Amino acid sequence: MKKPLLWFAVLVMSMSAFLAACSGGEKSNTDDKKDNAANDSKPQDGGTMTYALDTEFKGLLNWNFYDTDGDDDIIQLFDDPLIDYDENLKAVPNIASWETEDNQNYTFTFKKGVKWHNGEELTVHDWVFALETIASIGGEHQRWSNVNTIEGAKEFNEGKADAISGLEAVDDYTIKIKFDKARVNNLENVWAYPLSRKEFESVAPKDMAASEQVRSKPVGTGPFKVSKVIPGESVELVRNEEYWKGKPHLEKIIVKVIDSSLTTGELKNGTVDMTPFHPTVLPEVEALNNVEVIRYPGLSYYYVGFKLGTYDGKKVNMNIKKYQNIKLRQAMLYAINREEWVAAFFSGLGKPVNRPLPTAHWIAADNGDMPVQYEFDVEKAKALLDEAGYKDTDADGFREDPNGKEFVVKFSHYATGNPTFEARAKALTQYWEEIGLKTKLQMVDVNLYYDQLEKDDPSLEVFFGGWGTGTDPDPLPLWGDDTVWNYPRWVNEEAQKLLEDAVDISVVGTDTEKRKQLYADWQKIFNEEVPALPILELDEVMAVNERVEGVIFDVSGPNSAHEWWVKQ
Amino acid sequence: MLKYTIRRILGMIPMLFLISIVVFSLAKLMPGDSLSGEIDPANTDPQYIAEMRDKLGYNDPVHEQYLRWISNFMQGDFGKSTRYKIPASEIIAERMPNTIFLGLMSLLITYVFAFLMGSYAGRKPYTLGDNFISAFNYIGLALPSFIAGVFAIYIFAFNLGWFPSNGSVDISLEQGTLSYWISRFHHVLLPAIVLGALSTASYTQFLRNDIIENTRKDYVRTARAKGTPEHKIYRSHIMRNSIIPVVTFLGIDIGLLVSGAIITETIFTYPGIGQLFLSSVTQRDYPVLMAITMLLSFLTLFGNLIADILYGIVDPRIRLD
Amino acid sequence: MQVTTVKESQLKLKPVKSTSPWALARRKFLRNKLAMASLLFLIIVAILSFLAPYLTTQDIARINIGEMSLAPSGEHWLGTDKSGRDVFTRLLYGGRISLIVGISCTLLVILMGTVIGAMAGYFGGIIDSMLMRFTDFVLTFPFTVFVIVLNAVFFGKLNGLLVLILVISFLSWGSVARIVRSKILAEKENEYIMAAISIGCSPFKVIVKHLLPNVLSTIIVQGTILFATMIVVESGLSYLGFGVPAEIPSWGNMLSSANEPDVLQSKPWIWIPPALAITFTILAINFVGEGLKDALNPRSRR
Amino acid sequence: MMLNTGTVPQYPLLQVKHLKTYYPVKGGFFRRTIGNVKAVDDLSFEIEKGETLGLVGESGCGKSTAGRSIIRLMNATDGQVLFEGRDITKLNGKSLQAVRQDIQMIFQDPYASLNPMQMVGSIIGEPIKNYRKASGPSIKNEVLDLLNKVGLPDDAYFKYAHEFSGGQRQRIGIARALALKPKLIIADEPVSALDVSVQSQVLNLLKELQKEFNLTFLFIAHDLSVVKHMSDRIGVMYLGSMAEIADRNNLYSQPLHPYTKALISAIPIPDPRWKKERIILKGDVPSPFNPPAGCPFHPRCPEARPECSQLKPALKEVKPGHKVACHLY
Amino acid sequence: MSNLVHKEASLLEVKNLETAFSIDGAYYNAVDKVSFSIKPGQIVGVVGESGCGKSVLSLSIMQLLPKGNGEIRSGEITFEGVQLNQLSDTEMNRIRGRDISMIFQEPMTSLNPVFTIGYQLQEVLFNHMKISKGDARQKSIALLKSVGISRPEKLVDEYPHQLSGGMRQRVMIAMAIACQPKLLIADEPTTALDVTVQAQILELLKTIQEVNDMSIILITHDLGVIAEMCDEVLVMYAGRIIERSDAESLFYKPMHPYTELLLGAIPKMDEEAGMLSSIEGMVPSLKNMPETGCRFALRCPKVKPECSAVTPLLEEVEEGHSVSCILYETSMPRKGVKP
Repeated sequence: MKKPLLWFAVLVMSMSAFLAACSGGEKSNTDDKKDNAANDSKPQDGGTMTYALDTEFKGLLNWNFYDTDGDDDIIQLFDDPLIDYDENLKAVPNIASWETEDNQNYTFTFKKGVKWHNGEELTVHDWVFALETIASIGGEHQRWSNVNTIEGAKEFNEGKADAISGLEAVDDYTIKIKFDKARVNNLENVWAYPLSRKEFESVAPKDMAASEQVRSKPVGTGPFKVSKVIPGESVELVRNEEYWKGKPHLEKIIVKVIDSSLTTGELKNGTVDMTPFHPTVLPEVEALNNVEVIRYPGLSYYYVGFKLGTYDGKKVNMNIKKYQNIKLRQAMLYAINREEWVAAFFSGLGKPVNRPLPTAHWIAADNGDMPVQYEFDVEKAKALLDEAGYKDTDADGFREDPNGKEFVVKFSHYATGNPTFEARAKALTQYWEEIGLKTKLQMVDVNLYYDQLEKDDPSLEVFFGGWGTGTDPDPLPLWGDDTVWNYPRWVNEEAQKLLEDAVDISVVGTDTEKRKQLYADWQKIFNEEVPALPILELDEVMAVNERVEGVIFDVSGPNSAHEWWVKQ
Repeated sequence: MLKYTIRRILGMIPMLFLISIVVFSLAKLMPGDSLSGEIDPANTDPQYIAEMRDKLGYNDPVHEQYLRWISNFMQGDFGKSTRYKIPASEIIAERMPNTIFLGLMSLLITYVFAFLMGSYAGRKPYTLGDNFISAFNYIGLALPSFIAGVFAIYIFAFNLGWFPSNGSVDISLEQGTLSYWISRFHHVLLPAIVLGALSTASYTQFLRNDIIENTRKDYVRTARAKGTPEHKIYRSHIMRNSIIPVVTFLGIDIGLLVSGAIITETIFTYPGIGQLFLSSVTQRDYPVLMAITMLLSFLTLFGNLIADILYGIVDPRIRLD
Repeated sequence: MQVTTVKESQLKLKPVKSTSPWALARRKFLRNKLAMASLLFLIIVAILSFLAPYLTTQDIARINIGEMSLAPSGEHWLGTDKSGRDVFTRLLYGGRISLIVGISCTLLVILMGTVIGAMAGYFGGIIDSMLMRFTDFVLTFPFTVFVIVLNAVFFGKLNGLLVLILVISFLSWGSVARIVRSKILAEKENEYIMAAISIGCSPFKVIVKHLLPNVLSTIIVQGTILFATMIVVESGLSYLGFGVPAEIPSWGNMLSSANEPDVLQSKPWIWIPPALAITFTILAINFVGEGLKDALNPRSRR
Repeated sequence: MMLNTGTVPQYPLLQVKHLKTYYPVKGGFFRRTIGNVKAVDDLSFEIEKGETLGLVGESGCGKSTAGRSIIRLMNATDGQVLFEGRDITKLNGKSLQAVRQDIQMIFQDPYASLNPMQMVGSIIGEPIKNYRKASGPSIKNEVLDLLNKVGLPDDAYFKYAHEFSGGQRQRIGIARALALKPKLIIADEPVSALDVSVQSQVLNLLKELQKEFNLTFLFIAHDLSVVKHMSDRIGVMYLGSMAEIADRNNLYSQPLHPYTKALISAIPIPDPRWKKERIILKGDVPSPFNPPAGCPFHPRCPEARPECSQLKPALKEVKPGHKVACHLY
Repeated sequence: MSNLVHKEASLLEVKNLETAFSIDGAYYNAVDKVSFSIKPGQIVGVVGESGCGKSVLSLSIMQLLPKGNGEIRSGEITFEGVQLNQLSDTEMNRIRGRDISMIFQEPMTSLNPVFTIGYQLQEVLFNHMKISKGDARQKSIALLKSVGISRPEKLVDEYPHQLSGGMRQRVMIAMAIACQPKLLIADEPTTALDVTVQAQILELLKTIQEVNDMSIILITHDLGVIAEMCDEVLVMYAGRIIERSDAESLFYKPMHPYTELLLGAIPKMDEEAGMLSSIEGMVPSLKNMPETGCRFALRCPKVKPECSAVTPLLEEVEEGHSVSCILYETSMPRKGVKP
């Protein structure tokens, strides 16, 4: 999956384990995961597994049209991507393997004998079909940015060409793709999900999303086939006997939606075999005798941002004074007991980080290499504030700003139905009050929150946020000087240069080490300036009934479901 | 009667028209740009956003937007769900059967129980059985549905394991088979009881008091003076009069049930209109939101009409013309 | 007619014992044990809630990371919630908000309903039909739906509590207006109203002095029902997350923690107290309402 | 007081001329008026100062509506009500209030005509308060005086209506009507809800009071014997209009209108030896919503003629002081 | 018709009937020691003011007292030799509507609003005889015709609210005479009706009584109706019969002071208006009824000191004329006082 960024608010509500990871594919075992497959005897065939979503799925059951995690979770059970990612989020071949010399021209080769559930063989034409479908819809399709980098895609979209010139199907199993220019991330960016021509040939691209081929009778190439869809409620999948990686063990998988309040009860009763859950219930889930918790690194992190400027639609301008003092920002990070906070509100399912990237990402620098470590230190925080001139001049117990005026940290947090949000936000303000900063907490409806952040609403000064990243590591869309997603509106010329260089093929070529070094330098600058206080990165958890075997998760998601089995 | 019904239905039109204005205005007033649901959030090109705004008509004068919406609405085009990417009417149609099933079950439970308990208590007031029923009623009236729902799940689904705590049916069952329907029934029972508890209690009470009151009526004395046996007096004279108000509640129930389903369906993760409505609010899915609101307003009006027509049918004193 | 001279005895005349209908109703109510017990319970709940700041030293807002989700104990009678706040303390504060919302909504609804209903009922004609059309219109709004939508519209723009009260009240007065109107219409037929007009009372005086006192018993009984309903409405909306803003403790907000998977199942001390508080309060209000209905009904014997 | 009776002796105290009071009947979805109940339809009579005019008729004949239209508890649709020579049907606001001071009403239902929430003292004192700026004690004295006049004890002052029997309540109602010293009292079925023995007490009281204060009464009742007992002249109403009006002895001994004859003959006489020719009318009084054309009585009239169904007869004086609306005369 | 021959067997015989109502747990006699009898074909009037117990008396005979509230405490009600107050509900049901039937004061509320006239008429037929539906319909049409209803075929399918008060009372009468009962109890049958309609109904009752030769107990407060209809009259006051006589003797020679005053209180058409006689005070309520003595003593203008000590018995003073007042000494020595 290629959607590079997800709003974290959405993530938190849905709490999906699969979040930004793109697929389930062949996995090599990694050390940090619980693998119970090894302990037991040979896998047994048959049986039904129930997988619970704690958020409603929309029913757009096709890679090419989905946009939420719930649908994603289901699709990956029945459809395989062409390209997979390993535990370091590096692209690895799945159905397709590739070659390139210059990062502009690629040759992809498909495995033979991969069949759609409708019996047709998967060929490169299905991929072309998918790319052309998206290109014909163009800007209204959310994946357009993953297609428009192919040479000729724009012309095709505008109707100037009958085909995308950059696509050349050599035979049924080989295709050459030419991109409009060489980039470091052309491969990660390109849309690598085919669309069955046979299923969709009679449907106009505009109508596809609403068609029954997407909603109720989807087909894929994956280990399971969709046999029944009850919209908004559950999906039944049955074994794909002809799965190209081998016959799946499970006979049936049932995916159903349950209210998150029912998670533990359902797990306990055995009516749910596998489900992601909210970190706060970790102790309860761990206490269940019949359930094991699989914990694996996630791709998301939380931060506290400061509005340092505004966005004029093209450029970020750092023109708001209140939080420009770096020492003030650093002090506020020193003041937070992140260990305690994570333990309290995330059941310890997270680690404090000092940079705006999750550890699991290959471009992440080692936490220890960061210049400032921000250990919880109230005295240090107070000293920094003193240095910066924030002193209590009127003896009311709170510090005034260097000019002696009242200083109030206006802190905002998004609100959903989840009552812990208020508590965790409140806890942060309490840390700041400890060091003498008066704070005011504002809970903002989540739908309004990101809108206001984008529009630089003056009511948001210090704000809580989170990003979940995708497979593409590039921080430029988030922290560049020309993007609306740069919520803190932070500009640093040096940092900007580093980010630009890291994606410049003329600078880094195909050398990932060099690219990683540039990112590490960027992270150091961020670490010192803290335009946003990195708080923690989150581990993902999955509750699995102990009768279920063969399930493996890593940062990119679960292993292929055909390896899962249940003890009978 | 037919003439009356037609006239009443015609009379609903201006009311619905006014409501549509209110609904439209509210949707416009809702915070958050509804664009965010319709435009690819990853695409931040200002030109693209401006184009989309124009294309989707967000720059037109409000009254034009309204006219477009209402004329589409009247042609059955409720707009496209910004969340599901399919017509709102389809989403609603998908969920409707579940809510109807829940509503019918709830009505059935309500009326059967209210009838049994109410007629017993009314016939034997101030006895032990009546006191039991009264106690039940007081609890039913005092226990809000969301608390009842939470308790019901806690006790009957988790601790006793008698009922499923979510969903509308076991997906692995073949549609249309007996076990499929049993499963549906099994799933709907708990939410239906919770949804109907309040009205069961109040109808029981109502029926009981009405029976007691009717027992004292002159025409009952007349029937006794005619030598009509006591059981027949109850069965025909008293019950026939006592069910009149209860039957007319049926119409009003239609609107109330769907509103009540919002909470019940959410608690029981039962995929119906109520749950859809709530998620549409939180997700700002305006087309669905507006369609459901209009639908519920219509149902309320329709329910009132049904109530009046039923009244005309069961009570010969009311003439509808 | 001549005015005769005042006799001494006449001036000394004093009422012995009030036999006003209100006094009779009060006496009858005081004899109703269940209603009195319920009233006592409500008074205690109200006193405890409103004196909460004086009864407990616990800071309801402070997050105590060290004391999260503690089971009931000597120190925390009802345990602590997931933010380490004392559940008992929050129950008291929550009661305050729930009761305030309940009472404010009830009073507003009664006020709006009575004014509109009384005007429509008394003046009749075009005023009546216009007001009643409007009432029908408001009554057609599906209540829950519109409260949620309206609350979402105003969320964050105004004080959340005030918005909630206004929105609920605005959508609820219709039924009271209808009841008051029909009651006024019935009462208006009584000859004492004609007598009041014929002895020169102004319409205002007729409504306020003659009509309202006689429909007041209906309004009072209606008020108790409303009060219970409003508490349910508040807590239900808060439970769904559309009611009282999350940062303010109310019974509904407290109960919404039952939505959290761990709380419902394994931390019942967090959600059962507000659930019971709501239930028992409503039960008590209903009993008081029944008692009032009985006491104010001149025909009831008991 | 705005009107001075002394200067206009040529006018009767009250003249009702062609009074019509219709109630609209609403129907259909939009509650439009689809017709009228002609409760009072062209009614004329007059009352001289000091006399009692009895108005008699069966239920639904419009006699109560007539009374209420005169005191403006209802608005007349058409016609005139001249009180001391002045039309009061169009009065509004202050001038209407002023006229009401001179016309008072005694109501039928002793239970419904007293505000249950008011003390008796307040009920009787209220009209005085409405019209006069008087101090509390002086009003109280007046009220106690009125209580004595109607035969109630002083301690009734602090009691509530529900503590009294029907007869006593009716006395309270009478005291209230007397409080403003009105020139005309409209008594609308004042005794029909009372038992015979109590009825006689109230009738006697009214007679005494009339003698004492020289009151003028419009006495409305359905019981012809009560009306005859109380009145100087009697008007018989049928379906909203006057069928016959005459001196009471004339009316009784020589009734002209067939309806009057039937009415008188229908009254049960408490004398077993009284054997009389009884005229039994057919059917019921027709609905005033849809009154018959022509003479309203013609469908039941034993002496009906063809022209009776065509033309509504006018009220005409056949003998001095004896008017009848019938084609037979 | 007027027939006071004592030897003739009574149709109904009431002896020492006491019917009490419970108020706050205590019982108070609403009908106190009432005895009388009715012979076949007789019309007996019961007259008295409201609260005198005349309706309770009729309900006692019908065994229709409100359950759990009023009950017959002692005495006998014998109808054709059967003691009614000993019968079970089922047995009584066989008599009600067939042998004894009743019509009530309020024709507006006495008919069930949701059933057709035909249904309600046929119900009494089905209760007491084996009859087919078609016959029952024919019979009900015939009955309606017999009470003077002009279009009975249409009326059987109409609902009570479509009828005027007089028509409804006719329907009630039709229902009451459907099984040709031997006794009809008419409780204030014309009070709610207009005087011209009252005349119609009274006329009808008279005709029916003659045709069917049944007995009627006519309960009313209107002495005029009594005078017109009745052979014999019972005057009730505060739950007791204070005077019993044939009609003529009662009106021309009232004995009890109450009867006398009552007659004087009625305004009369043929007399000049003067002052009416009036009775001071009012009937004491059940709870405040004097324990001993004459219940009228408190209001009686001819009261003597012993009136409040001695309870007078109903004694025959002249032939066919009994009175319960100590002013009238009888030949028979007065026995004791009432317990």
